[in-house]
Amino acid sequence: MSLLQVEGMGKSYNSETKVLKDINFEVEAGEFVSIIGPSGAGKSTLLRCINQMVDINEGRVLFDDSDVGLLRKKELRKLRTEIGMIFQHYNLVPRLTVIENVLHGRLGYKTTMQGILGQFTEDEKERAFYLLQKLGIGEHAYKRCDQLSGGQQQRVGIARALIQNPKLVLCDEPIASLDPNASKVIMNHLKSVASELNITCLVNLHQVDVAQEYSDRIIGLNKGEIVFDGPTHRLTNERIDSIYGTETRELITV
Amino acid sequence: MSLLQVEGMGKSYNSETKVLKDINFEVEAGEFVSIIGPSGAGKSTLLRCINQMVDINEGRVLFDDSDVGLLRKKELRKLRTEIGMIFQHYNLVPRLTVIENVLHGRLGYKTTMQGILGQFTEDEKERAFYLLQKLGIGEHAYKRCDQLSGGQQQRVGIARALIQNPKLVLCDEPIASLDPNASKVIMNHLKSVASELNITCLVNLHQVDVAQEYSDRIIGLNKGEIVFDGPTHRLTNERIDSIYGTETRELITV
Amino acid sequence: MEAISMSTYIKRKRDGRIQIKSGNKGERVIRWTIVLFIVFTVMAFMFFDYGQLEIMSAIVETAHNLKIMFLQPALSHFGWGEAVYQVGVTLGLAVLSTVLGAVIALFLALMAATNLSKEWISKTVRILVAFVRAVPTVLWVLIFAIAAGLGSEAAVLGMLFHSVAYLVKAFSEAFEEVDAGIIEALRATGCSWWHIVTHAVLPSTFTYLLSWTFLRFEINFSVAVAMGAAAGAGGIGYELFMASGFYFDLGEVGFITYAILLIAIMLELLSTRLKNRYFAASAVE
Amino acid sequence: AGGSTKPDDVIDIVWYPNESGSDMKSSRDEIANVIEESTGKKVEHHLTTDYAIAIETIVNNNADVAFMGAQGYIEAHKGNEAIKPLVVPTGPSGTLEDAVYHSWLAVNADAQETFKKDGEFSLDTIEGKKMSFVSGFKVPAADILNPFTQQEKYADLTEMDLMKGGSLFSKVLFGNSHQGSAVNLLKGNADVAAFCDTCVENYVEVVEGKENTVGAVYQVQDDAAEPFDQVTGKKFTLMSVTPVLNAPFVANVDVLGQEDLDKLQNVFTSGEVANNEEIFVPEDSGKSGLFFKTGKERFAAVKDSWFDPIRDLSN
Amino acid sequence: MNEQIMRKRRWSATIFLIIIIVVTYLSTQITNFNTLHGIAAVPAAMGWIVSNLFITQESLEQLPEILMQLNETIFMSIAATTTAAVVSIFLGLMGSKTTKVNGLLSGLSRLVASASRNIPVVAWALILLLSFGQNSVTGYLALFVGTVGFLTRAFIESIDEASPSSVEALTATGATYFQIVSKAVVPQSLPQMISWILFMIETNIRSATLVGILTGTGIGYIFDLYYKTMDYNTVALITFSIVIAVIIIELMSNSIRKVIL
Ligand SMILES: Nc1ncnc2c1ncn2[C@@H]1O[C@H](COP(=O)(O)OP(=O)(O)OP(=O)(O)O)[C@@H](O)[C@H]1O
Ligand SMILES: Nc1ncnc2c1ncn2[C@@H]1O[C@H](COP(=O)(O)OP(=O)(O)OP(=O)(O)O)[C@@H](O)[C@H]1O
Ligand SMILES: [Mg+2]
Ligand SMILES: [Mg+2]
Ligand SMILES: O=P([O-])([O-])[O-]
Repeated sequence: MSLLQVEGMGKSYNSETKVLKDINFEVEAGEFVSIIGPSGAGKSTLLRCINQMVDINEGRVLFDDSDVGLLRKKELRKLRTEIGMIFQHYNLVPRLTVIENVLHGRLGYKTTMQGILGQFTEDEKERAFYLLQKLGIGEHAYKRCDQLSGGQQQRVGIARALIQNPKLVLCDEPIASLDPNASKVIMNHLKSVASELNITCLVNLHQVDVAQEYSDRIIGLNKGEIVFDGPTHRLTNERIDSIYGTETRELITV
Repeated sequence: MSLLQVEGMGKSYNSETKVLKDINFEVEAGEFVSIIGPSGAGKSTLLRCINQMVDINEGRVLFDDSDVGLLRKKELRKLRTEIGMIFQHYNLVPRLTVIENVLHGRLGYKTTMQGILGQFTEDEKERAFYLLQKLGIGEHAYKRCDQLSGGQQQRVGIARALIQNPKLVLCDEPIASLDPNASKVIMNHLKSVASELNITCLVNLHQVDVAQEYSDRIIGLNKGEIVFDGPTHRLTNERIDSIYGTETRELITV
Repeated sequence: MEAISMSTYIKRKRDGRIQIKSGNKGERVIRWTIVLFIVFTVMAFMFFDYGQLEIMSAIVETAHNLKIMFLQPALSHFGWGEAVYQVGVTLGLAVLSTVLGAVIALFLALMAATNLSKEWISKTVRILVAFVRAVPTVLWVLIFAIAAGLGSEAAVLGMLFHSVAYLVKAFSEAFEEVDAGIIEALRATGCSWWHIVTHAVLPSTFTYLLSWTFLRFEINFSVAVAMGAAAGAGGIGYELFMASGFYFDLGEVGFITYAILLIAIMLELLSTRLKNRYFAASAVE
Repeated sequence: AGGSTKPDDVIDIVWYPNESGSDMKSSRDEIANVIEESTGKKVEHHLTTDYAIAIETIVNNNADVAFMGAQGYIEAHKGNEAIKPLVVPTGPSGTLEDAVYHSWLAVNADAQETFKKDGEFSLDTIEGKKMSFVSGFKVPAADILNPFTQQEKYADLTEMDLMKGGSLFSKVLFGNSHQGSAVNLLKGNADVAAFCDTCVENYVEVVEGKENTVGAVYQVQDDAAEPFDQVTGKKFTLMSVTPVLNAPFVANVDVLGQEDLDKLQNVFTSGEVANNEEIFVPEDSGKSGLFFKTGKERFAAVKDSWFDPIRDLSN
Repeated sequence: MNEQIMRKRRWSATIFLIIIIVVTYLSTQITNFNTLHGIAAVPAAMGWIVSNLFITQESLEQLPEILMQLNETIFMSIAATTTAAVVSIFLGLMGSKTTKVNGLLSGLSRLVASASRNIPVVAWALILLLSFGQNSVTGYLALFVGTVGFLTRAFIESIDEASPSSVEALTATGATYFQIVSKAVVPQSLPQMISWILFMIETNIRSATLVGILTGTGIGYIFDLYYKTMDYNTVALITFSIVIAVIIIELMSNSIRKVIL
């Protein structure tokens, strides 16, 4: 059985335009899948529908065989602990330390009171340090997040997602705000996460070449519809054209 | 006689460090001169000393044979109308229209009252439109400046300087905030201004390659001293090293 | 001339002269607002009931009074100890209404912030707060003075009303400025609402909340003076009222004014110091 | 403080603005001593800037005892049956017979002729003048309204119209206290002022005519305390004198409790208090205080019905 | 070592909290604040308000008079604010870093602003009452003085915010001081300034009520009058009129702000 199944999913924010139309795909455990497509195609919306950050209008999403659309509040929180999320702008709390931000990933496992008082176990703290170490930013654990570079902040974001012990990580353009060097570091980390910890990764990307370099499989989205879905090597230049519209390729692959 | 003569100029903002030391050079009418040098070398200060935006401490600056250091308030305003200035951050008044910003260049020719009431002649306004047209932004004349892209704003800045009918234009890193495309447009405009209208240009630049491409002559500044002054073709790699310090060249010329 | 034929973009006014203003809505509104200000001001001066006021002699007398006040300040109806005590009372009133106000406002502001609350709750709180804010503080205090009786309780409650209304507005705006992405990120980890508030919203806005609260404390000090004078809430304001309204003792008015000025300026300096020292980072952000 | 209607171990006393000045401090403190000794409870003073607050405070069970005007007592009793008169200071006779003070309408002595018609003071002349009252609450309305409401022009004149000015008076000022009202007159801010004899007797002396009669001229003493120190030597004449029942101490039975009320009534009416020179200050001592001793003044207990004459007046 | 930083932070937070609690406790002592009574007073007061503060037919008869006085108060607030704004613009220009002429004038303008702001408006009202008497001008002046202080500070901030870079650019074209002010500084800070003026008008209407109580003018005077005669129905009507007026003005200012900022 696949880890994630999306069946006939449709989504619209307002009655006029449908942002997503009849989306169908499955993702196996441990896969590294990239989603590419022009701006406004619906990539971010697609990710947010999976962990129900926005409600879907049609079809359904099955995660680990349970229909996420039917979950009640508590179950939904439980589901979200199993799905990590990584953002373009890292979305860390800037005034808090790195370690505090990482531990936010454990809040989903806590009661309200435990969470408010910030009662984290020693195990959790050790695990947080272990992850920071592994991501190469252990030395910054007590720095405030706004004192870190973008690449370092994104690694904090990854640590926050990983400490959730997720089965799936959703990454919404994780490297769009980073310079080429930092991008490389982040993508390598994501890749090794996927293979070492056997965590499934679903990554929105703007850079076709990066997607091609790192992913097992690529999904191409255009105007809310899947126009390509297949292993990376089958993504030919013509297919890229069809995803982005003919003229634009040069610009994008630069 | 040269248009601009700088003789033994020295400048310090505080008693500890001298920002400029014994600067000597001359600029002929119609020349296009670039000043390059590392950050903090004193490039901006040098330009500001020429039109007395900051006072000089030693030596003197002769513009059109008059010593700018000796000018009284009114004469100084007169001098400044003859020297246009273009800034890295354009320094436009964001809430006003493009055409209003351009006309600010005429304020130096007005009495205080005329200026406050905004009494510009029809000739002046037509000239402003002519310049905007020439710089390719005539259609934006009635837009507010904060609605323009960086490259467009810089062209407004150029128009404001040109409407002064200056003999000399001082440009302080005019392209440092622009993308490569816009930079090219701006530099081309400056170059054509210099040649077509026979206006002298003195341009601070960070990009050595741009300086080499556009200028007749380059002045290299390091720690407040002139370490190179000669025609562009004589600026060898060794000389660039001596301006910026050895290690850094690779980074800079990228 | 070449320029004219080229410039298809030139707009002309009715008299054929070239227009340079954009003539957009904002500009027109600004112009009309200023015109209205002027018209209303002129009307106000025309409508004033000047009574039998003789401006010149009144000005001379004011100057004379100010001279006595500021050059011969003295205490005649109470001593230094009492003066310090009364200032203390006024400060106490300000502290109580500020601290209680901040605590209550914190909860209400969480309800009022559109990014943290349901729309109807937020709207209800906002309308309530707008109403409370519209009633002048002195009316609240006077109403409470009657309803709750004399004593600090009435004054504090009356001042509290306004403090809460003011701080709810300030706090909820601070909350709304919290990066939506941060809230989304925490929501995505499975956090509950209280987790988001305590781990993302409060840490991000804490210094703002503090500096707003301190600002309100400054305001409440002068409100407390006013309530002492106009609503019998006690403290240095009451002494000021007695000195000027009952004894007509200018020297004492002067002394009390100095005392108030001193405290107010100290508070202002303190708040600037606090801001620069501890909240500098927040300002940069 | 109160809030609930159960007796507690603090006795709150409310004072009118007139009695809130520091020159009455010794009297206030002495009264507190007397109360503390007899009941064993602590006393808290509440000074006010406002008549309405003082009245409402005791009405709403937020104070035990108040010293208020007769009119104020009537309002308070109307608002809350539990407000009972405690004692009233007597007149010089030592009985309730002359337990009155006088509400005056006064004008500056220099200007008195403008207020006379055919050689007699006439209220008709105050039309269009600048008037100073004590507060909106203390208007000698009945006295002033009577002569005017008979005229057609002023048939609908109400108490409120008097206070707002513009109708009968060109302007109305409020002194906030009797002292303030008198000073308004003496400083020339008002042409006519209403205030009472007992509240200003610390500061003025009669120089012409008989005390408390129309036409009597008073002069501010040279050593008068504030606020009269700015107007020393100034003179005013009385154009109307109306006797008013003396101001009572009143108590809220619900808050104070009947037991303490009885105790207070006993101690107040005792000879000890009558001879207490901080409370009944000997007139020639030059000191100021709540009450003056010119004869056998003392406190006497009164019943609610004693105030009926005033009730009749305002109806 | 890093653990220590965290611990230190927690410590200073605790100390901060303790200070607040101690100061609050001291305040309850010095002001004789009885917390229980305070809490009990709220429902009691609400009960009183509900049973006394309502508008009756009879009180509605006073409406024309109330509106007239309200009118006077609103006009007084506007006049005080706008005239104060004119003075504040000059003080603001002198006080701002971007446009200051010299340090002495700048310091002077900040001093004037600080003194007039920090002496509470009641103090001004009481002081002016002594010589100007019970008169609209007294109220006007009291509001004027306080407003000058506040607006000067606000204007200094608005002018400081206006970017100094365009001032530099205009200086480089040879423009004079007043040309620079009118062409570079005013256009950038005017919307902010108008927003502050609107804010101050609202605030002043509320303060005018207070000042009116003390100086016997406008809506505050008439409020005081009915309050003192314990005519609570009319008091309710007056309060309600003030609320409506303030809310209307607030809504108007907000919509103006929305367009110009
Ligand atoms: N919260 C929202 N409310 C209304 N419309 C939205 C919302 N979020 C996104 N949209 C619209 O949905 C469409 C798809 O947006 P989405 O952010 O999913 O695109 P995207 O592929 O992620 O684009 P980008 O590459 O720019 O991030 C866009 O037209 C966008 O305007
Ligand atoms: N207004 C000032 N007051 C004091 N020191 C200044 C001032 N402006 C510049 N300096 C100092 O003078 C030195 C030279 O500055 P300048 O801005 O001229 O350098 P630059 O070559 O233009 O550098 P950059 O490339 O970064 O613009 C620097 O050390 C700077 O810190
Ligand atoms: Mg997106
Ligand atoms: Mg520079
Ligand atoms: O004390 P009075 O009741 O006369 O004001």
